[in-house]
Amino acid sequence: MNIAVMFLELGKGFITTVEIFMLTLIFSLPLGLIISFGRMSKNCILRTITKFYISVMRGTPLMLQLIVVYFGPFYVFGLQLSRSYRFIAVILAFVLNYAAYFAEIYRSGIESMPKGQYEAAKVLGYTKGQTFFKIILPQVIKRVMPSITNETITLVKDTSLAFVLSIVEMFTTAKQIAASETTIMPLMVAGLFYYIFNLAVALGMELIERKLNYYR
Amino acid sequence: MNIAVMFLELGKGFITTVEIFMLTLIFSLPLGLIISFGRMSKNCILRTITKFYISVMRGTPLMLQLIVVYFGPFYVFGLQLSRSYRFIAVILAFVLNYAAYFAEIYRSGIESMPKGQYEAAKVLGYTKGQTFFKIILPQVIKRVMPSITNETITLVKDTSLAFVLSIVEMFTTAKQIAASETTIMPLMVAGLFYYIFNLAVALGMELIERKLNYYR
Amino acid sequence: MKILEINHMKKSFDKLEVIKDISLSVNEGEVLSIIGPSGSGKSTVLRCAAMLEKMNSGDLIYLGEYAAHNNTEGKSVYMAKKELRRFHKYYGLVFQNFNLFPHYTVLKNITDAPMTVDKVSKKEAEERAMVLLKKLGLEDKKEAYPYQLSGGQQQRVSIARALALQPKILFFDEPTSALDPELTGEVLKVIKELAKEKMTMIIVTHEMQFAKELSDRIIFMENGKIQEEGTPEQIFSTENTRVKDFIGKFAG
Amino acid sequence: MKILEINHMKKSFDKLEVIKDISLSVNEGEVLSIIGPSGSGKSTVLRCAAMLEKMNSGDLIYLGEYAAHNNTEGKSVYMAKKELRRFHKYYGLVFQNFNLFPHYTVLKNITDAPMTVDKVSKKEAEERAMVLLKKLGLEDKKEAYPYQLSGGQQQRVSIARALALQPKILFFDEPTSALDPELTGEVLKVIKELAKEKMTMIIVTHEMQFAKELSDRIIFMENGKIQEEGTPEQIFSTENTRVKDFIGKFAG
Amino acid sequence: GGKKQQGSGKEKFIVGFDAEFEPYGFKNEKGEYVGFDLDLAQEVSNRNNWELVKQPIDWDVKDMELSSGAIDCIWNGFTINDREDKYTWSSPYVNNSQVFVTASASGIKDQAGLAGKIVAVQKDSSALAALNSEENKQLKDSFSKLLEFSDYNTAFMELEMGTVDGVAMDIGVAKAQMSSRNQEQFIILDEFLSGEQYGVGFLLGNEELRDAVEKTLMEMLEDGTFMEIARKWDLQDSVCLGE
Ligand SMILES: Nc1ncnc2c1ncn2[C@@H]1O[C@H](COP(=O)(O)OP(=O)(O)OP(=O)(O)O)[C@@H](O)[C@H]1O
Ligand SMILES: Nc1ncnc2c1ncn2[C@@H]1O[C@H](COP(=O)(O)OP(=O)(O)OP(=O)(O)O)[C@@H](O)[C@H]1O
Ligand SMILES: [Mg+2]
Ligand SMILES: [Mg+2]
Repeated sequence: MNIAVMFLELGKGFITTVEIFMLTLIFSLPLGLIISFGRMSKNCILRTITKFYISVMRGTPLMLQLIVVYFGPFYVFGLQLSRSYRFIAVILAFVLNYAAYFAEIYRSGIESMPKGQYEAAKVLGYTKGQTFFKIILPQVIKRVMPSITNETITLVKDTSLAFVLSIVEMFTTAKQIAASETTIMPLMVAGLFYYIFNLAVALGMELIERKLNYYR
Repeated sequence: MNIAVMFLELGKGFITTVEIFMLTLIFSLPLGLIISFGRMSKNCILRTITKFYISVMRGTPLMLQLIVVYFGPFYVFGLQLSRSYRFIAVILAFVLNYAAYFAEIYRSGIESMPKGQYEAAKVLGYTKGQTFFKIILPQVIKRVMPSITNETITLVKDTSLAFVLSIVEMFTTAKQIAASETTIMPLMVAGLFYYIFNLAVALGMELIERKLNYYR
Repeated sequence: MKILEINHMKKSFDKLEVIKDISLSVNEGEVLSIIGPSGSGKSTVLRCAAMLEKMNSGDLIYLGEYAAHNNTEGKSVYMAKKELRRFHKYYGLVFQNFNLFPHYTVLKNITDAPMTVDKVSKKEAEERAMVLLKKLGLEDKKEAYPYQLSGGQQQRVSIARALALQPKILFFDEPTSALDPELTGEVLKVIKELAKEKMTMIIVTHEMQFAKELSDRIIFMENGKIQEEGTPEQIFSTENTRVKDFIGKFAG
Repeated sequence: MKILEINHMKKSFDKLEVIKDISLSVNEGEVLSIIGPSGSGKSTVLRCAAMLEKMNSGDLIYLGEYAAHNNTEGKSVYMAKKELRRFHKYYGLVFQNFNLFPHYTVLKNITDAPMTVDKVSKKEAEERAMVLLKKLGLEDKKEAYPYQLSGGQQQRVSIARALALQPKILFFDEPTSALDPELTGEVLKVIKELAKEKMTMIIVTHEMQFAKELSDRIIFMENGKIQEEGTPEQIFSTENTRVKDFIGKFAG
Repeated sequence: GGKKQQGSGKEKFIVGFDAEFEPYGFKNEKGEYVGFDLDLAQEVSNRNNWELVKQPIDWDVKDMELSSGAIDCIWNGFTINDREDKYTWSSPYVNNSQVFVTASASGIKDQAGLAGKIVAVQKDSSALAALNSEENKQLKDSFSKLLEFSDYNTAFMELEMGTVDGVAMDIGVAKAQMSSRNQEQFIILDEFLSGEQYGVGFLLGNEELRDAVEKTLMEMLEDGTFMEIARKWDLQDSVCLGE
C-alpha cells in the first residue's frame, strides 16, 4: 500500500472520528447543563439519582457503557433494534458519558458564581429564568471554558473506542492497515492525525476563550 | 467457570491494575511538578521543549505512547528488550503521560497564587526555595486537589490500556474470561470492580481534601 | 405619603434572632440613615425590605400596598410570587460591592433591566440611561466594561442601574465602604445630589459626617433593635451614652 | 543615626516614569508619613525601599550600608544576591492586604520567619511571638487561622509577623485602607503604641488626622516627586494650594 | 532472534498467542491458559528442555512483539495463507476452514442467502483475508455490508439480536462458540468460504528456531503424541501435519 492510499484510507476513518466528535459535543453540552440542574436541584430524589448517574458514568469504563447501550435494549428488554442503531448507540453512549462530565463542570462553574450576581438580578426584578440565562450562564461559560477544553481533547482520543461496536474510525483503520502491512507506520501517522486534530481543537477553544475575554 | 473462580481471576488482574495505578501516581506526581517548573521557566528553550512535550503527551493516544515506549528502543536504537522491560515500559509510559497532565494542573495552581504571598515571603527574607516549599506549594496542593482527583479517576480506567503491551490487568482478564465463557458477564463484573475502586479513590481523595480544609 | 412602612419586623437565622422588633416608615422625599455597630442588623433590615430575605414576622408595605402582612399567628405571609414581582419596581438597592454584571457594558448594565423587566423599548431605555450617565458624570464610559472602571465609577454605575427602573425609594448598604477614601467622595456627592432632588432613600452608612449633613432622620440600631431615632441634631446631641460612644469613635 | 537613606531614586515601569527624583532619610526613632494623591508613587517608594522593585537609579542605604549605589552612568547597582539577604532583617513591611500565610496558625505566621530565616530556636521564636501577641491583644488567637480573624486582627498579626524579625524600621502601606472604619481603630492604636516606643517607621496613609497626630515629619508626594516636606504643623498650615486642596478634601 | 538465555540455565521459549481463541489458546475454567496450540508448545518445550512462557498478546501488535524479540513465535491458529512471505513458517499442522454461521431462525441456508445481508467478520482474521481475496470478490459484493468486530462475543450477540445476518469465522472457533451457547440457535452453512492452513509463525529468517521446533513436532507425530493431543481437543479430523 503506498503512502497516498494509506492517507486516503486514514482520511476516511478520520471523517467518522470527526462525526462522532461533533455529534457528541452538540448533544452532550446542552444535556450536561440539564443534568447539572438535576444535580443541584432542591429535590432530594432527583439530586440523588443524578449524583448516582454521574458517578456511574465517571466510574466505569466508557467501553462498557458502549456495550451496555448497544446490547442492553435487546438483552434486557427484548427490543428488536433497527440496523441504524449501531451508530446511534455509539453517539448515545458518548453523549451520556460526556454529559456526566460536563454536568460536573457546569456545576462547579455555577456554584462559583458570587451570590451578589443573583441578588442584584433579583432586586432589579429579573425572573429566575432571565437571571440564569442572561446573567449567570454567560459568565459560567467563560469560567468553565478551560475545563471544557480539557474534556474535548479527551473526547478526540476516546472516539477510538467506537470500534467496540464495529464503527471503523481512524484508529481502527490505522490498526487494520498496520496488521495487513505488518508495520507500525500507520499507527504513527494516526498519532499525527490525532495530534493535529487536537491542536486544531485547542486552537479553536483558545479563540473562543479569547473572544470571551472582552470582560473580566 | 464458577463465580468464585471468576472473582479470583478478576482479583488477580485487579492487583496488577492497582500496581499500575499506584506506581503511576507515585512517580508522576513529583515528575509533574518538575515538568511544571520547566513549563514556567524563564529559559525560553526549556519552556518550548516542555510545552511541546506536554502537547504531544496530551494530544496523542496513550495507547500509541505505550507502543512507542515499549518498541521504540528496539526499532530506533536496535536494543534487545529484556522481559522485565514489558512492565517497566507500561509504568514508564503511564508516568510520562500522567506527569504531563499533572504538570498543567500544578501550573494552573501555581499561577493562581496571589503575588502577595511571594512578596510577603520575600520581605521576610525567605529564599526562593523556602518560599516555594513552605509557603506556595502547600497552598497549591490544596487548590489543585479537585483536578488531581479527576485525573486519578481517569487513571483507574486507563490502566486497561496496559494490555497493548500484554500486561494482563483486570479488564483484559475479564475479556479473556468473557471469550471462553461466551458471556459478557465478566465485563459487567469488571465494571463493578472499577466502580468500587473509583468510589474508594474518590473517598480517599475527599478525605485528603477535607484534611486540607483546616484553613481557607 | 408613606413610601415604605415596616411594622414589627422580626427575623432569625436558624436560632439566632437578628431583628427583634423593628418598625419604621419613610415618607416621600425623606432621607433616612441607619447607623449602628457591626452585626446590629442594619443590612438585614435593608435585605428584608428589598425582599432578599423573608421576614419571620411583620408587615412590609410599599405605597400602602401590602407585600407581606402578619397573620393571626404572628407570621409574615407574603403575596403570591406573581404579585410580588410588581413590588420590585418600587425600590432599588445599591450594594456595597456594586454587583455590576461584568459581561455587560456600562450602558447595557443600565438598560438591560428596563428592557427585560419593564419591557421598555431599547430606544427609550438608552435615552434614560444617557440622561443618568450624564448626571453621574460617566457619559464617556458607556461602552466600558465594569473591570475598566475605578471602584467609585462602578458604584456610580450601579446607582444609575437602580435609578433606571425609576424606583420610588432607593436603599444604600454602606455604598462607600468598599472604596478608597478618595473615591468615596465621588459617590457621596452623587447621593447628595439625589437628596437635593428629593429622592426617597434609606442609607446604611458609617460616614457619620455624611449622615449628619444629609439625613432628615437617623436611626441608631443595636442588637436588632432601634435604640434611638431622631433628627441629626437630636442624635448628635443625645444623652444616650451608647449612641454617644459610638458616634464619638468616628469623630476621630 | 540614619536608619534609611534614599538618594535620587528614579523608577520607571516600561516607559512610564513613576518616581522622578526622590531623596529622603529617616533617623532612628523617627516616624515619617507619606501622603499624596492616588498614583503619585507612594507605594512604589516603599516597594523600592523594601527591594520588591529595583530602582533604575539612586542609592539605597540602610544603617550606613549600601544596598544599592549609583554607578558612574547613573544606574543603580545592587549588591550580590547573597549580600542583599543581610538587608532583609533591617526592615519589615506591613501590606495593605495583610498577606498572611493562610495555611499557618497565627503563632506559626509569626515564628516561621525567625526560625527559617534567622535560625532562631523554636522556643525563643515562640517566646518572642507570645510577647508580641500579648502586646497586640491577640493572646487568645494564637492557634487561630487567618480566615478566622477579622480584618483588623489579621492586620495586627501581620504587624507582629514583621516585628518578630526585630527590624530597625517598619514600612506601612495604607495599613487600614482594607479595613472597615470600625476595625481601623484597632490597628491605628497599635501603630500609635509603636511610635510611643520609638519604633522607626514610614507610613503611607490616607488618614490625615492620624498622620498629623503621629508623625515627626510628613512628605507630600505628587507625580513622582516630593512637593512638600515638613513637620505636621508646617504641612497642615502650608500655603501650597495643591497640598491645601488635598488635605482639605479629607477634612470632610 | 533466538531464545533468551536466563539465569536459571533453562532456555526460555516464549509463545505469543491471543487468549480469546478457543480451542487453540484461551483461559479455561480454572483461569489457566490452555488449548491445542499451547499443549503442543508445552510438549515441544519439554522435549527440548526449554522453559515455556505463555505470553498472551494484543493481536494488534503481534508483529512488533515478534520483530522486537519480545516473543519467539506466534502459535495460535495462525493462518499461513496470504502471509507466506511475511514469516518463517513451520509446516502446516491444521487444515482449517472458514465458514459462515447464521441464526437458525433467519432461514439462511447457503451463501446465496447472504446476498443483501450484513455479514460480520473479526478484524485482522483469515476469514477477512479470504473475503478480501479476488476469488471471493463476487460473494463479498453480494453482501449489503461487511462489518468488522473486535471479539466473537459481540459478534454472536449481534447474530442473536439480528443486527447481523452471518458471521464468517474459523470452523474450530465456531464450534467452540456454539457448543457453549444455545446450539440450536445457530447453524454452520455447509458451503465453506475457504480452506486454509495453520502453522507456527517465526520471525522472517529465524530458521534455526523453526527447524528445532519443526523437528520436535515431527518426532511427536511419529510417536503418536501429536494425535493424542489433537484428540484431546477434538481436532483429530482437522490436523494435517506431515501430509
Ligand atoms: N445569611 C445569614 N445567615 C446567618 N446569620 C446571618 C446571615 N446574615 C446575617 N447574619 C447575622 O446577623 C447579624 C446581623 O447581620 P447584619 O449583616 O444585618 O449586620 P450589620 O449591622 O449590617 O453589620 P455590618 O455593619 O458589619 O454590615 C450578624 O450577627 C450576622 O452574623
Ligand atoms: N508593576 C507596575 N507596572 C506598571 N505600572 C505600575 C506598576 N506599579 C505601579 N505602577 C504605576 O505607577 C504609578 C504609581 O503607582 P503607586 O502604586 O506607587 O501609587 P500610589 O501613590 O501608591 O497610589 P495609591 O494611593 O492609589 O496606592 C501608577 O501610575 C501605577 O499605575
Ligand atoms: Mg451590613
Ligand atoms: Mg499605593
